[in-house]
Amino acid sequence: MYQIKTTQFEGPLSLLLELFEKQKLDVTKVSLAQVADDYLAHLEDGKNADLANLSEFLLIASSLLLIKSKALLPLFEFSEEEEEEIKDLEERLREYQKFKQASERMERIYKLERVCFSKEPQQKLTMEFISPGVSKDDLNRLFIGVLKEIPTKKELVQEIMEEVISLEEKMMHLKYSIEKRAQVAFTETIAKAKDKIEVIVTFLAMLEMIKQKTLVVSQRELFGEIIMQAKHKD
Amino acid sequence: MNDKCAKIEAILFACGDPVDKEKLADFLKISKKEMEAEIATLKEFYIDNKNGLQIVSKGNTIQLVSSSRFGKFVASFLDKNVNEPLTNAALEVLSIIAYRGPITRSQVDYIRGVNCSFMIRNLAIRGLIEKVENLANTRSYEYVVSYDFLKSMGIERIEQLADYELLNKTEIGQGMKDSVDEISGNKEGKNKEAK
Amino acid sequence: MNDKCAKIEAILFACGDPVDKEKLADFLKISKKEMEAEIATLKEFYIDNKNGLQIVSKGNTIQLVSSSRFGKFVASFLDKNVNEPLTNAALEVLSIIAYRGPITRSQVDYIRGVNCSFMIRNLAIRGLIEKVENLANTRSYEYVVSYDFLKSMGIERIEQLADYELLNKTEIGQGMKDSVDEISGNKEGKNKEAK
Repeated sequence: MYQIKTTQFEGPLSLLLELFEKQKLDVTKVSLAQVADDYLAHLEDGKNADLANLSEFLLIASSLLLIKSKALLPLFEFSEEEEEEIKDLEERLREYQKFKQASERMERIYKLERVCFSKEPQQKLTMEFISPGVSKDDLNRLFIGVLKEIPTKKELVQEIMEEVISLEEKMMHLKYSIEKRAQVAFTETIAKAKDKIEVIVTFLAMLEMIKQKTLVVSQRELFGEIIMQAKHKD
Repeated sequence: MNDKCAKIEAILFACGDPVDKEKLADFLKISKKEMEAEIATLKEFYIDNKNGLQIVSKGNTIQLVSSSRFGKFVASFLDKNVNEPLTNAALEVLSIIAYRGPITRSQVDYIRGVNCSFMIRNLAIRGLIEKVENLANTRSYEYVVSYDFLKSMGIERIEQLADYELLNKTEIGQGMKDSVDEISGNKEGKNKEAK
Repeated sequence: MNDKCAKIEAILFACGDPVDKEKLADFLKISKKEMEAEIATLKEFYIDNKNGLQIVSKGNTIQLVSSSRFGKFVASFLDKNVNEPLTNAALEVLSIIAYRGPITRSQVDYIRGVNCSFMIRNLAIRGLIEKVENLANTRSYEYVVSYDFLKSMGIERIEQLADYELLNKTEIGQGMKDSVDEISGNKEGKNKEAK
């Protein structure tokens, strides 16, 4: 099975693109539906749930889920906004693909080491002393300014890692809820969600628990409320 | 070689660093257009005579450098390590900045679908890209590739990259700005809560 | 220009300083006699083509320099451009070297997050900073501010800079490194914290 490298640099687009390339598919709406399963499988895999870029992975997962639902339900119509979202994903993938290919070409040239050198400064070039006209205080202010510009560890970590919502955590949460009460509606579990990403994680957690057979769901009508119940092993 | 070309050659040689074309034109008391013509003549001279030198240009500046034909040869004489390996991720970021620069960090992030701040910082420290002021928004920066990038690729100007025209154009239009805002908006929201 | 001449031109250009003829001949795998012939050819080439460059021989060395015909002309261009006021970025680099010197070039790059070799060179040309041997690594240099610069600010010793003790010791850059480590593999730590 394909493995995502769990470095911060491998994003959802590169994963999707690799899936396309593996199946020798062009980037189209139809083929997006074909790779959606593989993509989601990677996300549901617990190993990948704490990727640094989980939120980016999940945003794209939501578009893929949308496309998949269309493939499963022929009568389902996309809204204008949804159409836009899918079109956007296709465009981004094609765009990223172009740069990925360009970077491969670039690497080949880079490795040729056809390097141009500039002239080393002549040793004699040292000129007479020219005062820069800065005072002691100026210099102090300048250096303090430099220190302030250095990103702190906290800022950098926050920027890169963001707050990772782990799938595992969400599953624990769901398990707790359904054990306490006989039935829980999906909309209740996401009532306090901070953003779209958390909704998606909750949904993925639910899917995962269905797969693990620890939970069953029922839905009376299309787009109706999803009711979750614990599945007890007898 | 005509007198103007020889003067340009002498100045470029003595400076070593990139020289502003306009300053050079002013100093030589010629128009911008004439300046371009002289530069073209000098470039041709080097090619026709198979010299060991060439001219690299970027923005409003030009620099005299050794010919890329002798890259490995000169490197070995100087005992210098050149073109240290780059990871695929670094190469991707570099190619985005090369073809699309000047470009903001969030635009690079958007194209790659991941946060690229570390990569960008590393490339800047290695001197392959540089920060320039964002004309549209003075509080943020944009990135472009550097002279060192052009020299390490052995090209005379950025437009010589394969398919430059094609890749330089943005096809993703409106969707882009909105989603970038959405992503950064989310981040801010999270940061606030984390505090 | 023949290939050997072009190679000699490229090497002399990239070195800038005088180059030992014997070393060059060895490198090109040619005899001393052939070497002299090639040098003569290159000299002639510059004369015949009225280039802006020329070759100067001194003892066993040769050096590529700008043509003496343009001596004053080139000097006046350099004067005009070297005397330009320092950019704010260059002054920042100067403050880093003042408070943290002796410091290597790559440490300066790291603190500023961009490659600073160009600025460091510029500061050295103006006599504001000086190279000193790096005791830890003999292959690289460290930089300190010059005595002339200290005097221009009205002080005698580096310790007389405002808040010197504090600013010389403040831990910097370490945070960066830690976070790089954390992101490049130490994810377990993060998970533990989350639990």
